[in-house]
Amino acid sequence: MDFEPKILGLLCNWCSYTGADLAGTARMKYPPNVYTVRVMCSGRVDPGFILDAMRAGADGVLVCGCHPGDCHYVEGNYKCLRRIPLTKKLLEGFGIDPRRLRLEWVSASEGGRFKEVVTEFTEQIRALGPLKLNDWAFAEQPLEVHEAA
Amino acid sequence: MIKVTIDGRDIEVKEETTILNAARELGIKIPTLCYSEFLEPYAVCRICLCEVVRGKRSRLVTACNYPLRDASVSILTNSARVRNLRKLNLELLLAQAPAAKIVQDLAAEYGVTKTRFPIKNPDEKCILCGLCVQVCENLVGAGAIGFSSRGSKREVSTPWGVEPETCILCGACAHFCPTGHIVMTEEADERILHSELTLGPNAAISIPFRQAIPNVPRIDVEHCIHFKTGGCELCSKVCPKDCIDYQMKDEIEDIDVGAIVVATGFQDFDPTPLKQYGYGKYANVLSSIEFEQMNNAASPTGGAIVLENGEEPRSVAILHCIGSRDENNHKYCSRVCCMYALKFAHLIKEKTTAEVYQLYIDMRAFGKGYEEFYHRLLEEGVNVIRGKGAEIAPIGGKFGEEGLLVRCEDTLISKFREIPVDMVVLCTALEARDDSADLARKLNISKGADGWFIEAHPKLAPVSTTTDGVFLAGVCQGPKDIPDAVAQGTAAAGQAMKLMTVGELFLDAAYAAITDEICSGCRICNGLCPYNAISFLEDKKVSEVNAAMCKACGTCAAACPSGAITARHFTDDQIYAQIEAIFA
Amino acid sequence: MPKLNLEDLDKISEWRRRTTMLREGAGRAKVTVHMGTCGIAAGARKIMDALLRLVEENDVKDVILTTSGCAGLCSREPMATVELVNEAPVKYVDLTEEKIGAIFREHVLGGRPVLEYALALGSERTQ
Amino acid sequence: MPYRANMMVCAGTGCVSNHSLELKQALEEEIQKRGLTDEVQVVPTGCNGFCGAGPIVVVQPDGIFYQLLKVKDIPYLVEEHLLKGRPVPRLMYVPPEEKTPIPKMNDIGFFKGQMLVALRNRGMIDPENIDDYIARDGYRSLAKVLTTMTPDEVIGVIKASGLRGRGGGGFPTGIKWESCKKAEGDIKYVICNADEGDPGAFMDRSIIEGDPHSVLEGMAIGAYAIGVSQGYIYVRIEYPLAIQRFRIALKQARDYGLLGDNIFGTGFSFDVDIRRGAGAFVCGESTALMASVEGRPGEPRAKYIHTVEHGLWNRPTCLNNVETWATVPVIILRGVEWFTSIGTGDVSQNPWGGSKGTKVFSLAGKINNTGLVEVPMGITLREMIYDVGGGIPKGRKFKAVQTGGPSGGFLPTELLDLQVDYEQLTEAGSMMGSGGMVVMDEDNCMVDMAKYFLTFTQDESCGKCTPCREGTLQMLEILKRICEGKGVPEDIQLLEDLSHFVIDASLCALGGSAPNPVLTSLRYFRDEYITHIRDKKCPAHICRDLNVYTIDPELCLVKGHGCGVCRRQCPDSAIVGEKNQVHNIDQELCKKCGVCLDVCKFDAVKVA
Repeated sequence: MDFEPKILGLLCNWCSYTGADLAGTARMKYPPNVYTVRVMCSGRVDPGFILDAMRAGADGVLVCGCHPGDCHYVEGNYKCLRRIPLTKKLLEGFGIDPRRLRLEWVSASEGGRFKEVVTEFTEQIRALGPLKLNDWAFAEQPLEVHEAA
Repeated sequence: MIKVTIDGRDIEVKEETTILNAARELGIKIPTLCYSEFLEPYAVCRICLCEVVRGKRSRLVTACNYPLRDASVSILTNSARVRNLRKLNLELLLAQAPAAKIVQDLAAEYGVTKTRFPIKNPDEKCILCGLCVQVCENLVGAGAIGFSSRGSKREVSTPWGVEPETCILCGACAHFCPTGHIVMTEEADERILHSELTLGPNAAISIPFRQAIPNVPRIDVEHCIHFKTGGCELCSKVCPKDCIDYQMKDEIEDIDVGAIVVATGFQDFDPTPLKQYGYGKYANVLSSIEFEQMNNAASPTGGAIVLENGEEPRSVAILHCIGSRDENNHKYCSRVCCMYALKFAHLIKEKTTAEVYQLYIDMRAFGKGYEEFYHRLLEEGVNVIRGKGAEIAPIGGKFGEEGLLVRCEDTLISKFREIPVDMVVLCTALEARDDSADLARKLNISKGADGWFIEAHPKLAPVSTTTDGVFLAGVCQGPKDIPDAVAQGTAAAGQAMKLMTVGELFLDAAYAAITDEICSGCRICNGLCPYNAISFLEDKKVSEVNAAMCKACGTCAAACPSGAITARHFTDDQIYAQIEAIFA
Repeated sequence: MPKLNLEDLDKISEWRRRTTMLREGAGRAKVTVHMGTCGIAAGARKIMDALLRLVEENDVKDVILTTSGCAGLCSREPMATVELVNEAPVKYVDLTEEKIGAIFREHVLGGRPVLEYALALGSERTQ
Repeated sequence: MPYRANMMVCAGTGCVSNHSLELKQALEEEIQKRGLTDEVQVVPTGCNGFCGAGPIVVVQPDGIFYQLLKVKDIPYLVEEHLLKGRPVPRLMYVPPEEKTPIPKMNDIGFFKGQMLVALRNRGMIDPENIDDYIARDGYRSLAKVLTTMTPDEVIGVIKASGLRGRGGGGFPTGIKWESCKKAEGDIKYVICNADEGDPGAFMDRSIIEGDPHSVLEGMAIGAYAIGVSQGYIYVRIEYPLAIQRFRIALKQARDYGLLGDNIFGTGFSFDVDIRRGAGAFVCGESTALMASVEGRPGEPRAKYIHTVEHGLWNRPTCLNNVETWATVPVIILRGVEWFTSIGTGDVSQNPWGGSKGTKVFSLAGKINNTGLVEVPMGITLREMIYDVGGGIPKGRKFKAVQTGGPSGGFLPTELLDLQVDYEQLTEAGSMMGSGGMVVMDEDNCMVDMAKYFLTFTQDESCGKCTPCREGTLQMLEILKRICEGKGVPEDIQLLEDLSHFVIDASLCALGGSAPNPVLTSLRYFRDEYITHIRDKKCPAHICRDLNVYTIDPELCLVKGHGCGVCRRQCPDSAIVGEKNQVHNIDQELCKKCGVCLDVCKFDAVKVA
């Protein structure tokens, strides 16, 4: 059967969550692979969430926040902007393809944009194939070789 | 005080009062030509000469500037000797300035009708009284005109007779000139420029327009002479309550408030970029706001609808949706144009006999009584054409006469039409103000792609914003007409009152908290909080969150290395539980 | 020049007294050296120089030295007339520098005519 | 080596323009050539006053006066006079209608009648050498005032002396100083009015050129009396030599500490600055002068508030004429009794009661001895004109004399025995004025003279007030019409009305006195106006348009044989006639230029 990736979506309550809601109320079609969790602000996203999700079986994690300058808490998205690249470096350390983690800015009125991001990210994860972190015996498994991003 | 007698009547006056003023108190009128109460007496026309008799010696002095100092002096303002002097003086003046009406009148008063002296220039009016030079030099302070050459060749002129740069066209010289020798000529053309109609007088000090709040005059610093030359101050001289203070400046005040209602409104769309409509290029193409101003009773045209050459239009075309419902400009519908366009049609029908053409896409008469108004207009003979105005072109080419050609497609009869009209009114779109982006950032509210501010929730909280205490009212939240704007205004006020009447602020349940035992005092979270809600307790060497200021964004919780901060309603465990559930 | 005080004023006026007296034509005595053509030939110039030196040496302010034409007695040249104020002029003849020195001291300064050198008393009168 | 003789070369403007400086150079060269440089000094002096006889050299101590010298006379003069001691009669002054020259300066009538007070150092000192001035008691009165007298005592002396303004107004100087001293204000000014706008007046000029220190000393004394530390002298730009001499005098006075701070160590400081007038006659009037000094256009203002209270920059200011200031030191030095012994009237009770001291007049017009004359007040016009002035040239008959410059009036022959002082001149309709005195003889036309003076004042009117600007203009138009033969009888009454109107209504003294020439000429020479208007004739043949030129046929034919000289010379070819025929003049074409009268050798041309 075709591989259906499971993606965790961490959406900030004021912009991306509202944007996603708009996409829904506007009846936009997009793949259901992203399971969303609402946080008050993209700054709330703790790298731990991302790692735990992958351990729990997520094939990809999508973090969305307000456009810089629009954040309801003024600077939350800037903190997220700093943490995500660090987390990507961490994933690399574990041998996980950093492209499985993606940060996007989606404002409250950009329903359409949310739809495109989710569609595109799903295809990208599908191409990368399942992560199946639990099957790894960490010691023996060779590090996953990944082409240039 | 000293006692003097004037023409036999006694009077007591202050020292140094001039004879002219003393006589005026007695109601005795002494003729003057070169005197003005606003200026230092120049005493050159000598028409106010009177006899001052002390004992048997009599002396002739000018009443306008002779200071009365010693008492027991009798003054004759109309003795035979004085009258003869004035007669000869006037005869000389008639020869010098035959066309000066004030001299002719005064001369007639003294029975002098013609002059025995040769007249140099029959239409000369200037009597060289120097009032204009003095007012320009001392009162206005510009010093643009003065006396040149000497003796009988003396004349008032600008330096070297060329146009002076210091002249500020205040017209004071023309105002003070007693003989009308100096007149202000209006060189501007007679056309009525619709784009420059203003609702109030454009004097340096005026009430901007009738309904201005506060309804008091204010000084236009650009045009007021005082701010240019330090002179004039005529307005403070005539103000009975002496309330003019030239030192007043705009002040910025910081006021602490509990709530903010944002009602910053809109600006109208500038149709100039839409070259096809010829706004700013052809005469008589007006924007809706210009047409509105022209109709106002306080406008220079007094409310009359006139073309640029001042005549009444015979036909007017009103084009809807200029800049609205337009892919290249604003996709949204500005909601109010249809109804005010119909109002315009009604005004034109009422005030003039012109034909009216409404070019619309959809007639959105959505409000209570709006549809009935629309039908009434149809009965009044308004021609409605379903088709957006495509282009305006000058008639000149075709019918050789003035006027404009409106090209459009009448989709109901699917025909392409060209309608010759005298005037075109463009119903321009409502758009967000240029500075709304800055305001949004300042107030921490968000702005949609269409530029209007975003309400907390379109249905559940239309007047409040995502920031507590900041509310929205009026068009700044989206195009709406006056009834809706008033309703929203009242709602926003209600919301604000709610905060104030309760007196306490209900904190959201969600805010962060630090457990002292786990906190290692690393102070990473201190600088993190955008609201400075986290402070460090020196004594206990731990950080602490001020619940009232915390907005519960959770950024600090994510950053705390030891997990000492729990974001109450979004604790880590809750989120982990959701993740586990998703991937279980 | 330093600032003047009162004494300086008098000093200057005293020092210039000589020039102004000369200009006003006033003076206690007047010595006229006759310098006609023959007079000059006979050495009147030397007499005049001598007189000028004498005036300077004695710092005399009120004596007027002047010249005049030939007095007519060519044989007794060089000649000079000394005329004190309101006194008859005395004409001296065959003058030499020594003689004029004596005359100057005796007559001009002392007021006593030196008769042995004199030709005559009271010849023509000049104001 | 002391000098035995001084050649006093006159270096006043009059003589300088007659090349007296070249004369001085020639003298110095000749004296050098003759080896007399140690014996004879050449000294440039101020104006001697006898400008008619310039250039002048006076040989001192002999007091011999040489006149009308030319550079070519110098070698002969030096050899004869200096070397041989023989004065040169050929170069001496010869009184008119006489033959014998007068060698001594003091014997010449022009100088004999004079009494020098303001001009005391005239011809005696080198104006550019302060020592000369000091030698003749210069700055002695300043010293006396500063060290022995209080300001009030000084004012007391000036008041008692009866000195009155020499500028023309004749206001008692003592009272002016006193009221200026009393006026409040800690900064006050004294001004010397050297504008001297009157045409034909040059006494102020020769005082400044000849004896600048006398003015400075006078101003210093006045400043001490009133309590002033800053003075100005307002000299007209047309007197460059006077300005230059005054600058030199200022520098020397400052160097000697006679001007500037702490004079004579008495703590009194006073200095003077020069301001140059730009050539407007109206700036001679005090308030106009002060406006000009302040840099504003020279326009007078009403004098209801006197300048002694609010003058220059609205501060108390005492303005006096050059001659007034120059007279002050002499009064201080020689005392009140001496000064009141000169002149007329009695000033012990009332300072207006008389005219004391001397006055400098500039004698010009139809007079033999043209020049500057300082005479005691009270001298009669006859003595002035005939004794001092040397009578009328070419034996013409005296007709009138005009005193007080353009604002003065004409005095006819009947008033020749009038004493010259403030009261009597004003009573006669004229005024003292600056001291200009223009003598007219039978060849002058009074209407033309009135027109001449009115043209001046009309042109010089500042034009500020209507009566003076328009009044004088219309009066001039009327006089022009009369002189063109278009006068009408009513003109005389209109002229009189206008004159009284301009005098009464004008703002300042210029307008207040401009009509005087017209009024006095109407008063004393009304008949000439009538002949001009009724008979269209000008007795003195001055008014060209009224002259009618005719040719006496008999003279032209018999004597001249119709020579035709006049026909050829006539610029408008208005004379017709052939050789050996009587010529006559076409009255239509004749422009009445008078050339024919001049060229006809046979006096055939007659003017009526």
